[in-house]
Amino acid sequence: MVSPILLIAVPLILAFSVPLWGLIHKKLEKFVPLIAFGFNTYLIFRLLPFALTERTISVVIANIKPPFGINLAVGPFGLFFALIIQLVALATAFYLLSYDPPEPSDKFYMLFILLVLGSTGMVLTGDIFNLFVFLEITSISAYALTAITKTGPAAEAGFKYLLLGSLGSTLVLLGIALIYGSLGTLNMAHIAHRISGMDSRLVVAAAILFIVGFGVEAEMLPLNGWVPDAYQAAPIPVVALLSGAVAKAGLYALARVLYTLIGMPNIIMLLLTFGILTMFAGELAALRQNDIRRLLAYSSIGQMGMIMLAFGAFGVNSVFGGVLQAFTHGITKALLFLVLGVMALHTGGATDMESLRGFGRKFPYWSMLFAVGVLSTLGLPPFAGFWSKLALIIGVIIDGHPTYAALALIATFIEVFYFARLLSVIYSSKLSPKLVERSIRNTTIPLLSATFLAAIIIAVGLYPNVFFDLGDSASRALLNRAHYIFSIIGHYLQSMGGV
Amino acid sequence: MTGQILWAIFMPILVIIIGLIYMGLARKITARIHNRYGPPFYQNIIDVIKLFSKKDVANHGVMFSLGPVIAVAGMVISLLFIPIGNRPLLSFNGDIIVLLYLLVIAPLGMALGVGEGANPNGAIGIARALTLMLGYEVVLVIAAVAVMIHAGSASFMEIIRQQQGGVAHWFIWPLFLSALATDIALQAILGEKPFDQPIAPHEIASGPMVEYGGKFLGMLQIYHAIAIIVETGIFVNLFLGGGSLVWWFVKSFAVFFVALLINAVMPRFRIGQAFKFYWTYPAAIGLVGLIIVAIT
Amino acid sequence: MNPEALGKVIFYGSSIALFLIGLYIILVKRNLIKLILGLTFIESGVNLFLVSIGYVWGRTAPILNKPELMETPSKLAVDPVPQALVLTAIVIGVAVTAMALAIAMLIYDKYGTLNISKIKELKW
Amino acid sequence: MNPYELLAAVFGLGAILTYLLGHFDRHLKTWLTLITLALATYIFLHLPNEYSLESPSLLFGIDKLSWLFGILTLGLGTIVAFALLAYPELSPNFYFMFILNIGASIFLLLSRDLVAFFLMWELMSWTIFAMILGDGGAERGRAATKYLVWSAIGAAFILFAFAILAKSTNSFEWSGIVAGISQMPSGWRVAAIALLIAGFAVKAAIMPMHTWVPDAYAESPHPFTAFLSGVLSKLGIYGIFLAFFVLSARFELVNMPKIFGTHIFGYILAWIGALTAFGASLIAIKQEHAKRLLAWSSISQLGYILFGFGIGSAIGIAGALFHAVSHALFKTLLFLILAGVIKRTGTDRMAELGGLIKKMPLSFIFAVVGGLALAGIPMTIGFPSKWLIYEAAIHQGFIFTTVLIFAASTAVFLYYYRFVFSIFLGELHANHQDVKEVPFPIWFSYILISIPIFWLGLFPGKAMQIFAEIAEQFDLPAVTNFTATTITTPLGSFNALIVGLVFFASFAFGLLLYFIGGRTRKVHQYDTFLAGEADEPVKLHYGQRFFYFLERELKPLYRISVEKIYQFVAEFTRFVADQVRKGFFCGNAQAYLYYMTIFIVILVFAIWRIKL
Repeated sequence: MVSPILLIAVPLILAFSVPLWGLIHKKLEKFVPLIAFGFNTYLIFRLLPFALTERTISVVIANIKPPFGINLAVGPFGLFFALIIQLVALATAFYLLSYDPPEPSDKFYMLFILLVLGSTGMVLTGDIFNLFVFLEITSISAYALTAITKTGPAAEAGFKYLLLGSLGSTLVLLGIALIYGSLGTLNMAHIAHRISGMDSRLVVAAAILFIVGFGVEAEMLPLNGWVPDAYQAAPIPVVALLSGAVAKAGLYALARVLYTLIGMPNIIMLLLTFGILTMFAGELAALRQNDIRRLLAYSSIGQMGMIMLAFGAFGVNSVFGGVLQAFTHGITKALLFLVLGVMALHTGGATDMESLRGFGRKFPYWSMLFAVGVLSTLGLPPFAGFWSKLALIIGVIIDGHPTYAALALIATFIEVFYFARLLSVIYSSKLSPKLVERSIRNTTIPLLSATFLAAIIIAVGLYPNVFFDLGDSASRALLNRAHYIFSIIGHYLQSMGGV
Repeated sequence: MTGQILWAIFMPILVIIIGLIYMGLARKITARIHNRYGPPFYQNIIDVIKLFSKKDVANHGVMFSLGPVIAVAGMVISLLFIPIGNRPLLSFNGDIIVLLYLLVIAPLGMALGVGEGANPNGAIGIARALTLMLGYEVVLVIAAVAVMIHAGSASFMEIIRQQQGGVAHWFIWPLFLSALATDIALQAILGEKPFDQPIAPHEIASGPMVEYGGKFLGMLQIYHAIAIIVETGIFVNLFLGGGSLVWWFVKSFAVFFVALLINAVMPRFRIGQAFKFYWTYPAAIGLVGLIIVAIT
Repeated sequence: MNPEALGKVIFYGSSIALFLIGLYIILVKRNLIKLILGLTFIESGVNLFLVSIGYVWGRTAPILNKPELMETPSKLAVDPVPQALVLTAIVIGVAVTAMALAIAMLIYDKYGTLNISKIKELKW
Repeated sequence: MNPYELLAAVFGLGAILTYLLGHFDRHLKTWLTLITLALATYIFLHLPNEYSLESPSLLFGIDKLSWLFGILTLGLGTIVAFALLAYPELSPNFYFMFILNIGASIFLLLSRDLVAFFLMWELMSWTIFAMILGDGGAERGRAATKYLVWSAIGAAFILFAFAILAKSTNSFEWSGIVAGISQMPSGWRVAAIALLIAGFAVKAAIMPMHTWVPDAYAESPHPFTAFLSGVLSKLGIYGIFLAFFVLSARFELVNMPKIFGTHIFGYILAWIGALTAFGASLIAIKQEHAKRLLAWSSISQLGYILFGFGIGSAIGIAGALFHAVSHALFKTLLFLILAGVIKRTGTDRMAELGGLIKKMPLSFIFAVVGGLALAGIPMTIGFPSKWLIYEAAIHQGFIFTTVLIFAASTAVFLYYYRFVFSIFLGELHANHQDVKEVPFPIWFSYILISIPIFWLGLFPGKAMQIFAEIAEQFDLPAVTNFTATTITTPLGSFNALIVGLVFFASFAFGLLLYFIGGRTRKVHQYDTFLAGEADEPVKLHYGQRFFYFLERELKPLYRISVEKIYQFVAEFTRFVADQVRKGFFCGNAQAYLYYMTIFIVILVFAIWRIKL
């Protein structure tokens, strides 16, 4: 088996080598993310067969076995999220080839790689403090990337994001402090093993701090004020990553912490309520939104709420639906944003509905890609979104929460409404005067990258088997807490004499 | 079998003649009520012969000429499905509901013909007729459903059979309200005042008939003659127990006579009022009758 | 009250105080710089808390420069992990603060104000 | 290769090839569509009984009911596709969606488990959206949006019910659900069936889920509207049949109170159906656009079918299925005729048409044929189906609903006459002096549809045989007392062939009278009798507000509108949406910090509340 450490190490080295590449030739810089993520994707695909086995292995760093030292806990659940992040990152990195990066470009690419690296680290680490460090790597690069265009709105969005994000991660640190203070360990499996012996008030306090801290990244309801602003002001590739990587990593952390570390069903089920509220807030806010970027941001909030709902139902069926939905949402939103980026090239940067009216008449292939994304988001076949939404709703009902499933379905009516309106605007026969015949840049590369994402969506929609298997083992792995503990620190527990 | 076929050929001619005589009598009776002298009772037969012998009739097109043909054909086929004087011809092959639908063929054919005539008066007449139809058909159906439920059958022969054995067995007694409602509906079906809005000579120049002259008008007269017999005949069969040939026509004329009396003394409703009238009072009467039947 | 408990009270008390001061600042003050200061306060509070968890009264720093320490470190030295954590956290905090200040400068450049309630170009 | 896979491959490849090659030649795409459909029909007729796909585990199979609806879909789909030969201007996208839509419909009918059913249902639903959206005017966008939202609502109901069924019976296969449903708690069972029916009612255009229909029909591509109304609405009916008879009738909804021998569930359905039929036909009367008129007429006729299902007796089921078939045929025909008229004149506003009988006699003849079937005149397929429903209703004692249904079918005459008069009769509009007859593909498709309309109208027994087999297959009561031409019910009997023959005899009698009379003289259309009011011919087409006096009287009824409730809900949602958007995402970063603080407090309280 290839070592999963390379997933973090190689991009890290490449990230800081970007300026060196730039010294050789300025144009070489933009290939670095592609190399890094291409390599990572290759690694992930090498690791995928392993993800189907439901086993979690610990990858020991510096030869100190867990629970001591720092380790990676590579399990099906983490790998599934790593897969989402890598696919989005790869498509986005490819998209970057024809993208004019904001200056300084070397910093842009470096931060870009660091962002993906941080989120990959978050989903692979087995150490809670490392989780915090990777969270900070992710979020600091995200703040910087949001504000990197140095315009007023970008700075504003970056600052909002920073304010909420850094406060959130400080709370995470506080939670870690509480746990370490009581248990004296930072290894997640070890914490999970011993948490039942901890003062339950402190556990609850830690749980609250984690929910709030990771909730910021996972776009949970009252903590998501930054989302629409950041999505609106950040450069398009960054936005694709915000929804495809950062939000997913935050969600992973939330699920991992609540399911594996805390493991209290009542606290997990709070996610049902927050999920529904997040969903309604996102969909309602999107209903009357005219700027498509903001609209997609709100829709992203809604979708994340739906996934949270699935994670809150605390059952293997609903979590199965949740991870599938996380996958399709990541890929689909990335596709939508990448296509939207190209659309904006044809309107001089405007992304409001009126400027894009009739885009479909002039650019049928681009709008087809966009429509694929929209239809997949709406959960329509033969796209990936159909299977995930179906699995999610049925899963939540089978796991005993029909009321929440009904509420989620009601929220999707709103979603259908604004997306249908969006499609009818894009396919309108009236043309917006802002539309230009040819974009200022060649769009072949974005086209390939968007086609890549759309192809994933359609392929998964037509042939969902592998997807189901991956989601199945991922959801089982998440719920099988004892197995996780045993596979990481089993040898240690055996040596201590108690299992 | 041969007898039936002969009767099938002879009966429509008989009915046409009797119907025309009914129309002549109607003119006479109305005139007497109005204190006029009136034409002789055979006047309408003469009129039809006259109309058929007219040369050079204005023709607006194929559908225009087919209209009266279908009208007559539709009425004849309805006639064949009604047992007249205990002589069922085709009644075994269709029941009341079939008849209700066969009855529509004639007006529909005529309406299509009138349409091609392209005279707005004709179209308005048809629109009025259809509106009126929406009004009275509901009443008629309420009554007919009551009869069908009471008799447990939709077949005319079965309904007549159950009414055999004297006046006391007639359905008009147990189903008095339904019979009353049907009779009110009959006023419009026959096109008598106060429900003659589709014709309304003073407003829309005889409405549907406005473009038709000569033999077309003659055919429409024949159509009307058969219609009177068919429509009163339905009432006779449903409520008055059918009867032998002579009795059947006597009963049918009695029904027609009642309609004539009302016609002679009434002005004309506005079409909207007529429609509203049917959907309120007769419908209510019929519904009460229907509920009584359904409960008992 | 023995000095150990008193020490804990002082450490925990001041970390909570720092946290609450920071919270007060970020909720009440409008100036971006002050908000950043508030964030720093909160961070310092959390860091202090983290460090005080690992501190054991009367023990020495976990630097193994003396023979007796080498033999039984767990008896004489404080827990080294929180200190390592705090070091990392402080570095991260510095990075965040630097980033925040940079963005605040940018905002002042573009908007001409540091009042957070006036920086609302992106909304709805 | 398994025939099922082959069928899927034919549809898939057909759609893609049509899309790709459709860009090269204007007519190629239609021919490719026709070839695809012909191949599909051939395979469909030779399908084996069962087929299961391993993973995703989907189960398919064919039975008599799917066969019936499948034949309708493929047959009418092919006919509509043939008419499409006259519409080379439609984009390849449309053809792509059209083939996909038919494919999804066929596999929907073939599906034997919930996932496959829902998959095909959704595919079928959104391809309709794509076709309505089509070339995208503002109105089309609005109609398509409305359609998609309603379709999502329906799909949500269906999905929810499916999930409940799957959870309770632990099976995703129809057979497993049918076997396990009797063990379900009765509350959930009734809820699931009610939800399913409500969900399917959206596609079947049953009130109060009908509001998308007039808009969607009015805005969809004209030949496609025929398919949408004729066939796709029947898929909703198919779903209702499954939900109501296959799932619920098996255990007779055991403990439900009965009214007139029908359990209350059926009684409610019958009332909904009757009110739909009645209300929609009254609304159809006052439409000014022919497409909307036919759309409301469709809603009304679909109400009949639901009414028949609600009666639930052998005659009722047979009548409802018969009416599904006959409505599919005649409404496809009428919409195709309208499509031809719009193609030649460019409008469906009835006041602007008129007198087209002179220019398009063939269209007129078939409009009459379709109208006769719509009105239910004997000799056409429309009569036996309606007749069976009436007989069933009276026999079961559904007295009030019967009256409503009769009123609805009387209203058919009103709006049908208005349709045919305003378009084909009356005066020819000056703009339409040079209008030509519709092109060959369109009028040939009229003929193709008219054949079964008359054939089954004269020999209803042929269809009754199929319905009896369907009833037998699902253990439902079946009508067995019929021959090829005669149907007998406890109330009465009806011999279709005799009626037809006698009509021709009577018609001969009428013609005889015609020939007895003198010669006729062809006159110009303006040569009309105007009571001396005008010196020269007045051009006047009585086309607008045809039944205005009736509308005036019906105003109190028209005021009852479920749409008002929906509009209120929409307004309210918009209001809340704005509040959320402007109130919550207010743009002030400090407010977000407040939210976070409050959130922590709420969390503390929430966790305090729940017992750990």
